[in-house]
Amino acid sequence: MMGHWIIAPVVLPAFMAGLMVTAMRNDLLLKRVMGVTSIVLLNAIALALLWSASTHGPQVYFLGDWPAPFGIVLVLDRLSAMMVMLLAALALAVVLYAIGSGWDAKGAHFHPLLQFLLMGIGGAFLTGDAFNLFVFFEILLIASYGLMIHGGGSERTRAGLQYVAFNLIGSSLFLFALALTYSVTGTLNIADLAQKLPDLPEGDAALLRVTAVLLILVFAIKGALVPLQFWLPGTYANAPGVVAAMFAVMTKVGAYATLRFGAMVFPPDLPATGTLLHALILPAGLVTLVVGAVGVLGASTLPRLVAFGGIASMGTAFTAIGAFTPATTSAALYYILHSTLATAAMFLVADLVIRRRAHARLTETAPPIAQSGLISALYMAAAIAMAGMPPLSGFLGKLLILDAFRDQAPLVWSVILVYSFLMILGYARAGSSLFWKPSAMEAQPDERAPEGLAFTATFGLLAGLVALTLLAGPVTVWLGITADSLYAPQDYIAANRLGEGG
Amino acid sequence: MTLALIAALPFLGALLPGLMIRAGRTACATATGSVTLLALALLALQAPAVLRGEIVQTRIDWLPALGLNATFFLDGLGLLFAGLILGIGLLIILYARFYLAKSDPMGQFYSYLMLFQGAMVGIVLSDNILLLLIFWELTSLSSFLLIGYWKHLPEGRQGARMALAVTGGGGLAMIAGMLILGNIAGSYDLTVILQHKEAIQASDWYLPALILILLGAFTKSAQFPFHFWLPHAMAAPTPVSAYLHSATMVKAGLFLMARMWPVLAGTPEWFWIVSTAGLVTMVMAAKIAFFKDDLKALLAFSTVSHLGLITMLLGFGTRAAATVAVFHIINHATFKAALFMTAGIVDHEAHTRDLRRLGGLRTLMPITFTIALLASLSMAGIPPLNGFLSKELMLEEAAHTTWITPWAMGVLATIGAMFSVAYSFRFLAHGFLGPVRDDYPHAPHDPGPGLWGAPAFLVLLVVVIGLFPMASAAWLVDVAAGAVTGAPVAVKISHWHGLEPAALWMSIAAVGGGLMMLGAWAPLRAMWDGTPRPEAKRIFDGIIEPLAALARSLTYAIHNSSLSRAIAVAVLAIAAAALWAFSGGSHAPGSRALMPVEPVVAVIWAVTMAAAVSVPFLHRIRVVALIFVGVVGLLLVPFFVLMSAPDLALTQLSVEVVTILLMLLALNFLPKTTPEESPAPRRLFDAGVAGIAGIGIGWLAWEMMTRNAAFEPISHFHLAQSKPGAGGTNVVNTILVDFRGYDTFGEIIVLGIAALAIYALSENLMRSPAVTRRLAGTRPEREAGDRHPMMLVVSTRLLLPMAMMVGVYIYLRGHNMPGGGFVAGLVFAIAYLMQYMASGYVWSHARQRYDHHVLIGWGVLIATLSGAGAWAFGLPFLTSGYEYVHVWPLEEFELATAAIFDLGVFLCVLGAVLLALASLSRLAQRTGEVANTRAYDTEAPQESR
Amino acid sequence: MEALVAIAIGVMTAVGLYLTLRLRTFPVILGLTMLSYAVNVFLFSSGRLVQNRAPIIGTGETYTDPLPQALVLTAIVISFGMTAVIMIMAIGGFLESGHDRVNMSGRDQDDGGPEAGAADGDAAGEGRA
Amino acid sequence: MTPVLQTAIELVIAAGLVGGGFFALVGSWGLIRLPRPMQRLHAPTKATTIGVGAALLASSIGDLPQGGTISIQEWLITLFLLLTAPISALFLAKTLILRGEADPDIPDSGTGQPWATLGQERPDP
Amino acid sequence: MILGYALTFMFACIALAFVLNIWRLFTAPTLTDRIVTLDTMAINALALVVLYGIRAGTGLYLEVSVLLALTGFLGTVAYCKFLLRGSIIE
Amino acid sequence: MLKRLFPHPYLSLTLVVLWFMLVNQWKLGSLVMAIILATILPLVTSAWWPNRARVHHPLRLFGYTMLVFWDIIVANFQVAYVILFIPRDKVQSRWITVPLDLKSPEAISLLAGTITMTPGTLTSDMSACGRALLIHSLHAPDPDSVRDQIKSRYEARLKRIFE
Ligand code: NA
Ligand code: NA
Repeated sequence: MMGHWIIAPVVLPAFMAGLMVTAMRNDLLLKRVMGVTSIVLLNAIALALLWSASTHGPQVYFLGDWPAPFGIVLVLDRLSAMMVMLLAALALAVVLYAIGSGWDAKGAHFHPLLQFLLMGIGGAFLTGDAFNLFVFFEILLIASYGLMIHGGGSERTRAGLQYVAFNLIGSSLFLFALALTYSVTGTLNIADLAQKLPDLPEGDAALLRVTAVLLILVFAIKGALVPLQFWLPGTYANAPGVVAAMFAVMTKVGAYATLRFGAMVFPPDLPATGTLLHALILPAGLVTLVVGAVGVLGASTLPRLVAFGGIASMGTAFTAIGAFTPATTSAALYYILHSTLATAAMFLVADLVIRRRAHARLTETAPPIAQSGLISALYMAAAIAMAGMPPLSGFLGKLLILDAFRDQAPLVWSVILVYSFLMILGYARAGSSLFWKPSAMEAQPDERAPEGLAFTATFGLLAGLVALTLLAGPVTVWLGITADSLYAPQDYIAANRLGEGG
Repeated sequence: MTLALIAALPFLGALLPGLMIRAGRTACATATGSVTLLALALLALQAPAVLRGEIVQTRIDWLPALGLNATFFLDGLGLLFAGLILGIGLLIILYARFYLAKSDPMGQFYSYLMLFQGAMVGIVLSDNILLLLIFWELTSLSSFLLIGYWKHLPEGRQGARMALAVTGGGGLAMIAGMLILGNIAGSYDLTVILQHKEAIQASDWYLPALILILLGAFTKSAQFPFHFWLPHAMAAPTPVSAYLHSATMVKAGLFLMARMWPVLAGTPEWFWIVSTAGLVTMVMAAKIAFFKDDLKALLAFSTVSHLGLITMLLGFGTRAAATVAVFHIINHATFKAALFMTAGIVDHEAHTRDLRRLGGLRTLMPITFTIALLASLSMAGIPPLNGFLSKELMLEEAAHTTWITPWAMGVLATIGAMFSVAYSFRFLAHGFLGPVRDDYPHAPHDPGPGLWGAPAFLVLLVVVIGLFPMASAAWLVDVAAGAVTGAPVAVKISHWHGLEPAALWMSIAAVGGGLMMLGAWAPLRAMWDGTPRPEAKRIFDGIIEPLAALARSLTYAIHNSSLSRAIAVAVLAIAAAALWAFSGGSHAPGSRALMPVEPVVAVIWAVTMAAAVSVPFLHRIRVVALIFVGVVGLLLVPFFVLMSAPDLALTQLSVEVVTILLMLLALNFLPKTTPEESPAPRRLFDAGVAGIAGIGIGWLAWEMMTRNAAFEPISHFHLAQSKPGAGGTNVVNTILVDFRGYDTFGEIIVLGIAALAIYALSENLMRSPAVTRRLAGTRPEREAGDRHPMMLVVSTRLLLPMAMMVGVYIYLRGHNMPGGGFVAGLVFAIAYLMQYMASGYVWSHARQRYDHHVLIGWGVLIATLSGAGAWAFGLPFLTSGYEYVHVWPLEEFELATAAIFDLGVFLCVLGAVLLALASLSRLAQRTGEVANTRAYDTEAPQESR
Repeated sequence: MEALVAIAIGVMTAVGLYLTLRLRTFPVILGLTMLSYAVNVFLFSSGRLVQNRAPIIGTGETYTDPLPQALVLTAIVISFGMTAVIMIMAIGGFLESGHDRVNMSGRDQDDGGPEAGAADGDAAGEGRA
Repeated sequence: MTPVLQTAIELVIAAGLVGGGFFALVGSWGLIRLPRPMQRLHAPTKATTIGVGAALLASSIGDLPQGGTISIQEWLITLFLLLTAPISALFLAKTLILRGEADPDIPDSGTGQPWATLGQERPDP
Repeated sequence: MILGYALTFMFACIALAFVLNIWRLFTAPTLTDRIVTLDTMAINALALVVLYGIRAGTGLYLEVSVLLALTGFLGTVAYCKFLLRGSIIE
Repeated sequence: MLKRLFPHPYLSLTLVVLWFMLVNQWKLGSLVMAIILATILPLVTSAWWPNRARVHHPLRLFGYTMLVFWDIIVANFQVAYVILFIPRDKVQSRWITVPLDLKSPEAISLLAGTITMTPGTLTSDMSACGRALLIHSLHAPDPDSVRDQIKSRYEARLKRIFE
């Protein structure tokens, strides 16, 4: 049992960030050391949490020693542990890349903001309270605002403004939904909601349905589900590459929350909501997929291409989530693991390219870039992963999803396969014009610092994909159990020990 | 395990060249070749068992949940193909060593080649269709790299992309088809699927599966109408063409059709689709090949044609035809690879592959000519070479197959054979025969044995199989065809079948016709040139480019970076979804007793609404809009007071004040008015969108307020436990610092982050020259002469400590009465702001002893540590304790650890507000103002210290 | 009373959203502020409307629901932080490009390269509505 | 507490409330009625302040009739109002003067120096 | 009894004052007038809070008034400073 | 030492009183707290109040305050009268320049504040040199008498108290 360690993914980065701001504001080296240390520790903790959640089942941390549902609780279950692990792993790559590439020196406060972002995302994964989820959403969002405009620049700032404005509307929606939740049910604890909602009076059903839809749409905004995806391309394309890579896990927060609520609080067998969320998310997921793929094919700059790749991957994830069955959920989880690492890797590769290239436009040639051979190989690998081509995990994820959707084969399969085709086209076009254009061969590339750490980080992410591919068997077995537990949350609810203090 | 090792070896081998290239080109080629040789040897070790009719299997669990496992099996078909792939692969490695120029990165080439080899071996050895799919797509990817190997050639780039698009796309279709098959059979293992012929052919899903799988096969094997990519792939170095586009990859499609033959073939659908595609491809490609001037293009179309032939044979669905197909696969691989290598030699030596610039090479390159002669004759179907044997068998099968009419198939096959003869002889005649020319781009002569060794070996096979088919090839055909048809085969191959068979006469007609066509080359060529025909690349570009352009315009039209569109769409979508959700559930109106409306409250409500509603109408003068928004915010204060929420009133008020200061600070940098930009219809639309949302939210609020919660709200616990459990009578505060202190913990961190982000951005802004330039222009036209009026300064000296005292008071009483660390922090911040406003930032800040960052940092640290302090007692984070303390002579008072947490809140809030506003003030200093050294402007009575 | 509050929430929501649909940063920010008022009152109302029952133990027999008040407090603080951040972004956008349009021009969105930051956007003043 | 005293206090409270209401109203009415901007400045700074002051007095002694004590927090509020109202008024007047909205014919300061608002910015020595 | 009437009277006065204020806010001839009106409204709001307190018979809301009195003028000064100098903190 | 501990003793005293007004109760604990705060806060803020205001006659300051309170009440009736009963076009507003004899910034500010809060007058500006106040009078048929009254009734008293 993990005891106090459950809250470590929140407290550790908060403490480290506080320390950085207080004592080492003007010392980059010290901040780098602290930042890496913190994230390495976070990885160790996440690993221990993952192990504990796998072997001991859901564990609840009663903040302030108040009983649930009256105080706030953190719940460590397989899903939250997995997401925290994913977060920690990604963070390690990102922080190493940021140091290696010098991104962290391009403005003030990169490291504390990154720590706060980790705190926000980790907290969102771990919390067992709906309103607290909002708070941690806001933490991760505001840290992301800071990171998004890191380094400054006119377009980045303007894109950041759009990002903030749109998300503020999302936050408002979240609060509307939470107010409705509390006013209808009188509680905010997720387990309590899961336990009470089946007994909801029939007359409240319609309001609950609205509540459910509003909540899920909030998560859909975070997850860039069409038609709520407009914020993503500009944001991701204009954010510093290393930050965009970190954002790859932010969209997954939306997917995670959708799953947590859609499967556990508003499961398909809940009389009031029934298949409501299924009917909402699945079609939207499919459309998202297409929008993303079309964007990949149509993007005229590399960052936008990658951003649309991110949208497409969220479309895939939401499609799988939207079915709300254990099988599809298991596939969705595998795909989420894959696409987070893949998208992040792609953003890092894009950053490697863009920082070396005279401009980001794909339609025009540019002088050759330093280390082009290595970078093009990385691009190829990341593109294979993003497009869901073999042999990397993207293909396995796609197969898992296709297989899980055999009942809805004609629609889902054709959309997924057509989207894959468009993705292949898009990535191939972009890759060949980035690395193969004849006029790109004329001049000798600039000499550049080797950035060993940055390449290591990128390789690390790709290695993660390879591991995910090779270990697909045990991983899917583990995910299968995780998915099942979402649809049979007795252990989760029991761990909350509801009503023992009332 | 051996099979897995055979499949894995080339992949492992792909790592070698990169390392070995440092040791030299020969070492690199040797290392690569030895890996292939090793795999070939391992395969040979399995051969006896396979030839005995056994099936060798290997199984490694990979993804059992999906039914995707690393399962391999080796039967006759697999043996044939694996042997071809590895054997010809070995020759290609040898050939490439001498073919590639010094400037070509050879390590990269061999790596790609080995990747491809591994993928191909994987395809033919897979016993799991999902695994097969993985290898299948890998061949597309690795061939993409190989075709684009010469990066500087635009044709290579486009050819690679086209090949990837067509074969990769076909592969995607095949995924669906395979999944269907797997679902029908209940397993993705080939050996299982192959036993479910009846179930599969009876299924409703048979036709879709067939079409999808054939899409994969046809695209890979360049069958009509997907034949167009193959010639463009010829931009690749010749070894690639020889390997991929004659011997292996294009045959993957054939392999697949052969592999699935037992379950898919034998139906009318199969017959019509497959044999028609094959027939059309055969004839059409042969005709095109005849007119191609580029040696490799000629060979490429000839390949397409022969693939069509084999496809057609497989399509017939008879065992005999399938057997012939297998035989022709072997023959074609030998002579076509040899021809490609020959073409490569010519190109390598003469520096051109254009038949119009060649001729007369017979005397200059006798060895090459000999190889080319034998291989071409085989391709033309001239006895006794191996091409003749399989062509005869093919014609025989065609003659006995009814396709539309009994004779059509025979006639068309003969025409195809005729073209085949024609282009084969043209290859010889225009390339090697005729007089020696003096205008070759480079003086040609025979290369060393390194280059001609490989094709020579292949031609040797051509001859040997041709002369002794039963001894040299029949055993292989038997075992492979047996695997295809699922029944034992004992093929009889002979050169002479007597005068009866139709094939003899068809053959003679073909050879005669072919020679006549070559004789009539000039007029035929003129006719060909005069005929308009679709150019594959243009058609492909005509599809892909508009598709990409459409994607681009769609994407940029939809994602036009317009925030207002994003919001409008989101609002409408959310409203629609909510309405839809509501309409699907039963709804009972609320039954809660309503609160009566007081006239005074109604009047003030009306005033608030008037202020709110007016903002859209006068928002273009920004200060005025700010005033009206401020009025609404101000009037919320008495609202919260009226509704029993003193803490909220305090917070709303103090936040409102700080917000207005912030907005004014900001407005200083921004334009003071908003131009009218949206046309009236747009404004009306926006109003509609906003109105819909307003109605929806208002109505939800009504529904919410008029009903009671379905279950007892959890706050009953907070009310009951506030005093005894958390030691405070202000329940809102105990919730904030205790019951839900974790929320507050997060909330102050949000504020802290906000300040850090603001600081970071303002730092960046101050570094930008453009910003500095614009800042200088933000000063108003008319300015008051004094910046720091004395009266304000003096009043502030009194008000500052007073306000701080109020802040302390609010902090201290917060646990029991309205107030708390947050409001206290804001009051302190307001006090400081007052000081800044009075005497200016520079003067005031110079007298401050600490940085705002430190306040934030300490706030976060104190809050964190006070929460973590509970760990020392083994209690969870943020567990608080309180104690009533009695110190004589004072009254009893309470000490609560929650107060320490609240101190963290206080510091964080104070630091955050100050840092945020200080960042803005620092920007303002860049407008060119001079820092003041005195507290106020007025001249006369000043003090100093 | 409930009706008045509900209408007020609706009106503030509508006004806020209308302003966020404008094309310049400042009205958008004002709109977000107005929207946050609506949100706060809405969240507050989830505890229902109760007069003279401030949740201070010892000041009466029954109390209004304190939980939504605490939640609103948190929400107010958070939205203040957010407003501050978006404000500085608006300033940054204006100072860097010379205009305070919310939307990006077509040219803007095509530049992701390192030089994009230094671009001067005064010229990019097409009248996009 | 005697009933008479009680009634007297109640009367004082009532007077405070009535007076407070009256002055608050007059202040706001003056804002509308007075024709010139400078004149309108006078209305709130005085009338409204005293109106609130009266209400605060009522509140301060409001508990007395029920046997409570005098609350002095209200005095603090009054004090703050009195301290801050002149500053508001000064700044409002300065704004009117600078923007040319004040009454014209502003006299000379008689010191050889202009009024601070209309003068040139003076760098610190 | 009499207190009740007096209270009602003052409530009515404040409500009316708010109506006059909003009217002035709409029709103000100068920007400065709007600021004056906002200042007045802050003080009227203070009065309203005090009245609610008197009516509810509680001192719980007085801190709100303290804060209003202490900070209300700051808004007015800030608006004026904005018009006078552009930058409110310089 | 004491001077350093209490840079502004009158401010400290005011703060003690203020604290009692805030806590609204008479307890020993409150006094302790009041003294602590009255010590700390002036110290914390002393950097922004570098000089020491000298008050020669604290009792007279109290008397002055009472006088002003009374004047404020009277002023309100006068202003109310003007607003309600004098026809709009008959209101005779005037600018008045008041030359200052006071030197202390605290005293000048107090005078300016007094003027604003009392009969129909409003401090509108100060000369750049700080030696004259610009007063606006709401209804002053005789502006000179207003100036004289300000100088005699308020400035003279303040001069005695502060200088
Ligand atoms: Na506690
Ligand atoms: Na006066």
